[in-house]
Amino acid sequence: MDALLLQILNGLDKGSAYALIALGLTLIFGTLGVVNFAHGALFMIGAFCAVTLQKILSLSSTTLDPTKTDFLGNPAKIETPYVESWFGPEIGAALIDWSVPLGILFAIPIMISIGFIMERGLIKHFYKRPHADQILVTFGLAIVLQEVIKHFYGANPIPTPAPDAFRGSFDFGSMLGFDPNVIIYPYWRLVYFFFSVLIIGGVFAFLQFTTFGMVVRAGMADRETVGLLGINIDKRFTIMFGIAAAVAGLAGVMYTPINSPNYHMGMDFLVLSFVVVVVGGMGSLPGAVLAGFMLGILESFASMNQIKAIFPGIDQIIIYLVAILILLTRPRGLMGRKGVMED
Amino acid sequence: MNALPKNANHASTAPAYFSVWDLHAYYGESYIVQGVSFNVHEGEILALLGRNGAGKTSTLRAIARLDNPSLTHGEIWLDHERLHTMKSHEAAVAGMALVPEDRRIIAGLTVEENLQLAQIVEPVGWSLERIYDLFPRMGERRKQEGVTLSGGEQQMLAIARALARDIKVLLLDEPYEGLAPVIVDEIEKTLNVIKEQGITTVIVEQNAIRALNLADRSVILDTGTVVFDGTAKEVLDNAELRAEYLAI
Amino acid sequence: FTNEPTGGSVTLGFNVPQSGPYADEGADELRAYELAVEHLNGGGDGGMMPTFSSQVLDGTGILGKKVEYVTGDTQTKSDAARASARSMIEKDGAIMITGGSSSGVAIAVQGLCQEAGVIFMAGLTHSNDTTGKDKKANGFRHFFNGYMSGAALAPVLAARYGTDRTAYHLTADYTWGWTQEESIAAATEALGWSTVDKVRTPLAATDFSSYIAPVLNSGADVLVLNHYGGNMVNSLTNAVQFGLRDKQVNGKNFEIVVPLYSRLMARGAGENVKGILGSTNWHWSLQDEGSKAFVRSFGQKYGFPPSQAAHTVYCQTLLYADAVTRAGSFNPCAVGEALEGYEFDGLGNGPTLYRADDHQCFKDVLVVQGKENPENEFDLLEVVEVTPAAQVTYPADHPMFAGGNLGECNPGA
Amino acid sequence: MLGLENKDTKFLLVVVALTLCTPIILQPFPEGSSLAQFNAGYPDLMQRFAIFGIFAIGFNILFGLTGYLSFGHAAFLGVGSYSTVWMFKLLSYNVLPGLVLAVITSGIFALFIGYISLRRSGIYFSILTLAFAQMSFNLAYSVLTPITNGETGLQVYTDDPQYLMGEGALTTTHVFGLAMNKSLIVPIGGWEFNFNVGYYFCAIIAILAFYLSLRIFRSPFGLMLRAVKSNQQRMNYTGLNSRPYTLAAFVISGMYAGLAGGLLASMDPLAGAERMQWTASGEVVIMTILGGAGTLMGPVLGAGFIKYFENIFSKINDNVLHGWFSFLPDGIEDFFINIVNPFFGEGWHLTLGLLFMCVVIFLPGGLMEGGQRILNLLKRKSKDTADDDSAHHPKQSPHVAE
Amino acid sequence: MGILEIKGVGKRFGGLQALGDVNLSVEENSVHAIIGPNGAGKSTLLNCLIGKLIPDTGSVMFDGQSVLGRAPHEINQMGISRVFQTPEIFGDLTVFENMLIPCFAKRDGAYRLHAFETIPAEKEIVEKAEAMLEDVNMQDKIHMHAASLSRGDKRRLEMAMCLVQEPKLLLLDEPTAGMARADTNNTIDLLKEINAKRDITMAIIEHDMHVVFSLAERITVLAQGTPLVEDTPENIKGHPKVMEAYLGQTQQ
Ligand SMILES: Nc1ncnc2c1ncn2[C@@H]1O[C@H](COP(=O)(O)OP(=O)(O)OP(=O)(O)O)[C@@H](O)[C@H]1O
Ligand SMILES: Nc1ncnc2c1ncn2[C@@H]1O[C@H](COP(=O)(O)OP(=O)(O)OP(=O)(O)O)[C@@H](O)[C@H]1O
Ligand SMILES: [Mg+2]
Ligand SMILES: [Mg+2]
Repeated sequence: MDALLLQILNGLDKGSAYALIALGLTLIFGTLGVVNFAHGALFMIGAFCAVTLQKILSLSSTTLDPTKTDFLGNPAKIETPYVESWFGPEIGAALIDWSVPLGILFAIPIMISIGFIMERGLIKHFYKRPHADQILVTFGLAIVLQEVIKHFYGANPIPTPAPDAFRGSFDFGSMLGFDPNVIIYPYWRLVYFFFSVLIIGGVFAFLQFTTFGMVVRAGMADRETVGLLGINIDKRFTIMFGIAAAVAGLAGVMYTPINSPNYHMGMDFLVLSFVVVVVGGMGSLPGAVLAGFMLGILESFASMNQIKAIFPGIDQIIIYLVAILILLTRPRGLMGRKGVMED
Repeated sequence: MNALPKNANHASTAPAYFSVWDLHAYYGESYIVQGVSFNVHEGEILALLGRNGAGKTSTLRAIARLDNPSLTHGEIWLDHERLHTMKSHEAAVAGMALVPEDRRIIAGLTVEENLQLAQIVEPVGWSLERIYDLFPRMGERRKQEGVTLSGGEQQMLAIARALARDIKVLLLDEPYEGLAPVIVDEIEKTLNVIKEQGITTVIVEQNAIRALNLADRSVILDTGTVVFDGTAKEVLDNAELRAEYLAI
Repeated sequence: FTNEPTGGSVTLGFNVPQSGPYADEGADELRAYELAVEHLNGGGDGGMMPTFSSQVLDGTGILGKKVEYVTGDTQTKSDAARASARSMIEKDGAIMITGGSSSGVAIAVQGLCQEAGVIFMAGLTHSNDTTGKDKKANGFRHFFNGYMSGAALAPVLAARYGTDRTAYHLTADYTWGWTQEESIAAATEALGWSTVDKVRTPLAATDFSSYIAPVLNSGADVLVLNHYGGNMVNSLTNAVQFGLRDKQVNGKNFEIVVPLYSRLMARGAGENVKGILGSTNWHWSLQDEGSKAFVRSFGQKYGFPPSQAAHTVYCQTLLYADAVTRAGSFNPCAVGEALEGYEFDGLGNGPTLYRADDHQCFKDVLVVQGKENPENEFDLLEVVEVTPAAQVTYPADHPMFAGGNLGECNPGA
Repeated sequence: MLGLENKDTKFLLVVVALTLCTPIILQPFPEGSSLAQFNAGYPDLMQRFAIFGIFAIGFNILFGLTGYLSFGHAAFLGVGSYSTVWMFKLLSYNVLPGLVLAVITSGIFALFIGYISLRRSGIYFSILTLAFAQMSFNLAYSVLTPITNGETGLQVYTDDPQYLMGEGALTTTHVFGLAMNKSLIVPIGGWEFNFNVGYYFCAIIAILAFYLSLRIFRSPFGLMLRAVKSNQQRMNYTGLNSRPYTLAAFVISGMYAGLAGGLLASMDPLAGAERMQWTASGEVVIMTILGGAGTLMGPVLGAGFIKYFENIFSKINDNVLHGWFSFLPDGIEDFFINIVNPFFGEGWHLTLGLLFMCVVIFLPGGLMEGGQRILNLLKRKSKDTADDDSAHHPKQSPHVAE
Repeated sequence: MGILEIKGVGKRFGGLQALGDVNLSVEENSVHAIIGPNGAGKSTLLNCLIGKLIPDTGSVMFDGQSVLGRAPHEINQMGISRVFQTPEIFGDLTVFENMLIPCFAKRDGAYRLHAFETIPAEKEIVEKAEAMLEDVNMQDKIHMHAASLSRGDKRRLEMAMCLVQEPKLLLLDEPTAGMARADTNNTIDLLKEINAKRDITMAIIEHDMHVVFSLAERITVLAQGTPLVEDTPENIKGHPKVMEAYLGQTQQ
């Protein structure tokens, strides 16, 4: 029982990562009809926004300390971050400590502009092209973005810790009356979970309670006719793309304390998020979210020793297995709409 | 105010309200619209006729500033505004409306949403109530998905959608196609209502007699060029002309 | 023999990961190779050449032939690595292939070199199999292996954490992970520890939370992470996130062990490595003459200290050149013979033996710990103990290494 | 001839001639010149051209004709490789039994996966195939290690049974005693041409594979496959069951992939699990689109293009760059090297990514279209649409009212 | 007994009863017209015949066998072809290739692979396809991509594709909509000829009364999902109920 509860909790935060990435992907899929293989790269760039902000905040002035030597025997350098010399050591240190949450503010304008540039410069020429072409061009873009990041940040993961206040974990089990140490849960993962619920809710509300969503959906079904009704659909597509990029980016920013970001983290998530989107059903936002959480939780269950003992290696394939079963029993995934991406 | 096109018009000396001059348009490399010109006065109905493949649809699409066929040469003026430099959504704001030949009801949206979509951008025309008055069946089906309507219902919805905007010129591509005779009567009545409102209309129709009865003037196309431009009555009276280009 | 150098130069093939997760290690290896070539050709300060016990290298290349090199990308995939190595052999006429940053790749390329008849000097490969069941006459390994990690680490663990510990293993689910898990478990169990569970984690896993969460409840008080690279960074980060290190189990502090450390990877885990024990092949803070010379030479050229990967491949390049010179021939069989059973000193890690039976190198192994107060960004690990070579030496027919055989040396065509 | 129309026969002959002369064509620069770096006429790469050509040709039968985008074809490549290596381990180094088994097992595998996946279409189909392939990859990498030798890849060991191995038989792969790694090296002037047995073995099979696909493209079967792509509804209402057609195409292309996998193992007897990873499946998709999906030659070109970059560009390191720019004064030399450096050597991915983008953006029909344009420019004839390949070039369906 | 017997067929879409209780019998070799206001359920009825929809109630017998529960291609193989209201053709193929496909389907059944024949070698089929294209006056568009045909031409192509199959029952859903008058007349002649010469039964939906009255031997008028009257053309013309529900007053 406690083991199950534990894995449900773990699944929830894994699921919130999947759901959040899949949400951005399906926004573009479902509304613009574009298969965006660069979505993982956007997630990665979001994460690197946090890294960059951390680097900027820790930019330092260097002084030489003759009492110490570095590995070559030269006098050692002492670095003091500028923020500390400007705002005083305490505020400065706090700023650096809070660089991930601050990264959200930093990432929003950057991601939206990247989304705009990407859509205007590239994607818009591909609305009418076959999906295969879209895949190839966005895949090319993903490689380019990755390599650029690798060029500047290297291939190794870069530690980007959460603020001190959110480090560590709390004993969730003992709150519920279980034995101590049975169900522990890191603070930051809780933050991530609530954050993703917030973003998902926000996006839903935006598309549900504004005409914007309807227009974009209509534009995907038939751009030409929407244009005939006086609507400048291009502009709205651009905005949509910006939003999707921002969602992906924010997912990335918040993910950095969970796992240190590296340049190919996007590719690691890409295939999985496609599976999530498709299992959820093409073009369905609730479907993507549902599938994200479902697969996250199932994956957690599959990693339990008791289950691995019965089916060795099940945790390696569970997601794909579930995807196959769902697609075979439900033709369009969990909540897919008819006719979307079926050809 | 903008200057008027150089070749004023054939039929009258007053400056035309809606004027198309020397349009040339291509689908990729195939040259389809080969220099079409005509004028329509305010409140007038023009019947654009011709055989299958004559280029009627292509002409309307070029006028509506859709991407395909691409307009390579020519001018389009509506109420002193130059449509030929606009994109389709700008032309729509300028008062141009096209009811396309396959109706183009938007999948995934209900009847009502299809109509609401037309009213997102100013200027807005008829209110939903007024539309449902004219087309009671649309009111009954307002929550049904638009594409599941029957052919005739879809045609009504397409016309209704055009009226939901405040338009200056209405381009109708085969509005009677696939409609029951009663409905054709009904739509014809609607078109007469529209005519009374003073909305300038261009109608493309295979049912030439009906179109000509409704229209004031007529232009006949053949292989992308204008072969006749005159009053509707002239066509109705000229059996030779009808036999040659319209086979009626 | 294959690719016998005829002109005034000889070509070596440096096959390193340039893309994928180990690209930074690959880049560091390449730097070391370039440095080695420079030194062999008489440039720079000679690096470890003056400290090397064998003094036959004189800075005029190898056997008087100028050393040239070609590079390729292994992509950390056995297929791609073999393709790249084949093109070096077939197109560029490379006479020796070296490099790599994972055991799968090393074993695959070693097999290829055996078939093609060139010498293979393995780079980073820590699996027992490389010189165990997959050993080849044409292949040599300078790096240490899983068994040695266990043998070096276990006594330190026992000394620090006591002998009545209960360990929980999380293991990357592929051959390297398994051999390391086996080695560490065997070494710690020999000192009285027990192992509650060994859990395999999927290769593609990025989030280890669901594997880590049950650890505390399992009765274990030590978590052993048999992970490398990105897996290691993530599993360690997750483990610390879950607060494992702040917990008390069985009345003892909960501990985490990362048997195979690499400084480059440790950097990715940031603060989380502090105080965590592991083993490593070499570290730049070593104070013997060879290491100091190498760090100086590398540091002056590139501005930062070399990694263990850089050290390994630098040594191997020198060793190969030395063996050729001593043999007086580029013939792989002659070179192999010169390397087999060769004992030397002065390349860091103290006196070293290339054992003839399995072509494994035996030298001191370092037990290291994440440093609590690093002085600079390279100062992440501190050496806790230098385990003497004798303590990590095992018989050539040790069961963990059984099954393969070297075969005949193959000089190619 | 050979059941082909005249035009196609000519086309086939050109392909045959090009294939046979590959060792010469790919070696345009004299040895020792600074451009020799760009020569690709060495056995490994030439073999790869032929093998991945086969893989892409097969993939194109499915994707180019029916439009079903499989993201799991690498699984068949892997299955083919494993089967072949197992034959080496059990029988002998003769490649023929291995290749036969590779085609059979991959065919059976494809029948199974295809039967299930083809119940869905569009992206749902793609994800089903992807899921199967990823499952195969993950299992091959870990749980199935006894069969696949996991991470390292399946190899032949000296203590393998090799029941049919005679005394003194070759210990490298061969066909009836003709070793695959044998080469005839012909130096002419500054050039050096490498005529390799393995390459010609692959090349002949590739030509057969190409001929077969040509026949399929021109056959009623090929027409039906294109009809599936165009309008499956209409097909059903015309009395045709599209499933057997798509399944046949799927199995055929799976067998091509298996054959390619078998050949890979025959040229280099190791079967790595990465061959089954989604990136490998993605690679063949990219090859096909890059070259021009639905054209006959396009996929082969695309395969060559990618393999060339992977093998040649990744090897251009700083050292080589210095060699190129050494004629410049030092400061300027460094400046140039700093500019081009990110694109070569370890930056080859970046160059490849940029090229993908350029090709798709500027040549919507892939490299084939580029070739067509150049040809048209050369001919300066107004479009002669009935050109060899363009007849089956998928025209984008026009987006007009229909 | 007619060749097509529809008994008690009903179909609901959510809250909408699209077909009520349709009983209809089509005599072999006759031309039977179904007319009715828009939304009466005519196309829905055809959809039930060809396996696109499965009716909620009732039975459909064709040639003594039930069609319900069969896949579309099986129904077609029984001898039913349909021309759709919006043309369904193979847009990516040329006009000629469009014609080949029904020819193969006719000859080989639901599938046969033919992977190693070439198309020109199939002389008979090629000739048959060409002859049919000539019949519908499309011989000069033989190499055009079907997607770039004008709307009227697409209709003619689709009709040719159905006719070349020589079905026992041909279902025509507004075959002349949007067709120029001259072509409409040609089509009427063509259909008449085919009906006479090849013994093809036809069920035709059409709003153009000229077409209906020139072709049909019997007419069923459908309104709101139920048959209103079934009679000969002469009787239908003056039928007051039909006038009110469908023809309107202005019909000449
Ligand atoms: N997308 C396209 N690409 C190429 N050619 C096209 C395209 N659409 C139409 N055409 C061609 O343009 C010509 C004119 O077509 P258009 O649709 O304008 O005719 P129309 O007068 O509307 O005929 P109909 O009465 O049959 O609708 C036809 O010959 C047609 O084949
Ligand atoms: N899939 C569907 N879902 C919901 N309602 C549907 C669906 N298909 C058809 N309908 C409704 O069923 C009714 C009958 O439609 P049908 O297409 O059969 O009419 P029809 O007689 O062919 O009309 P027309 O002459 O205009 O083509 C219409 O009111 C239509 O809106
Ligand atoms: Mg038209
Ligand atoms: Mg209908």
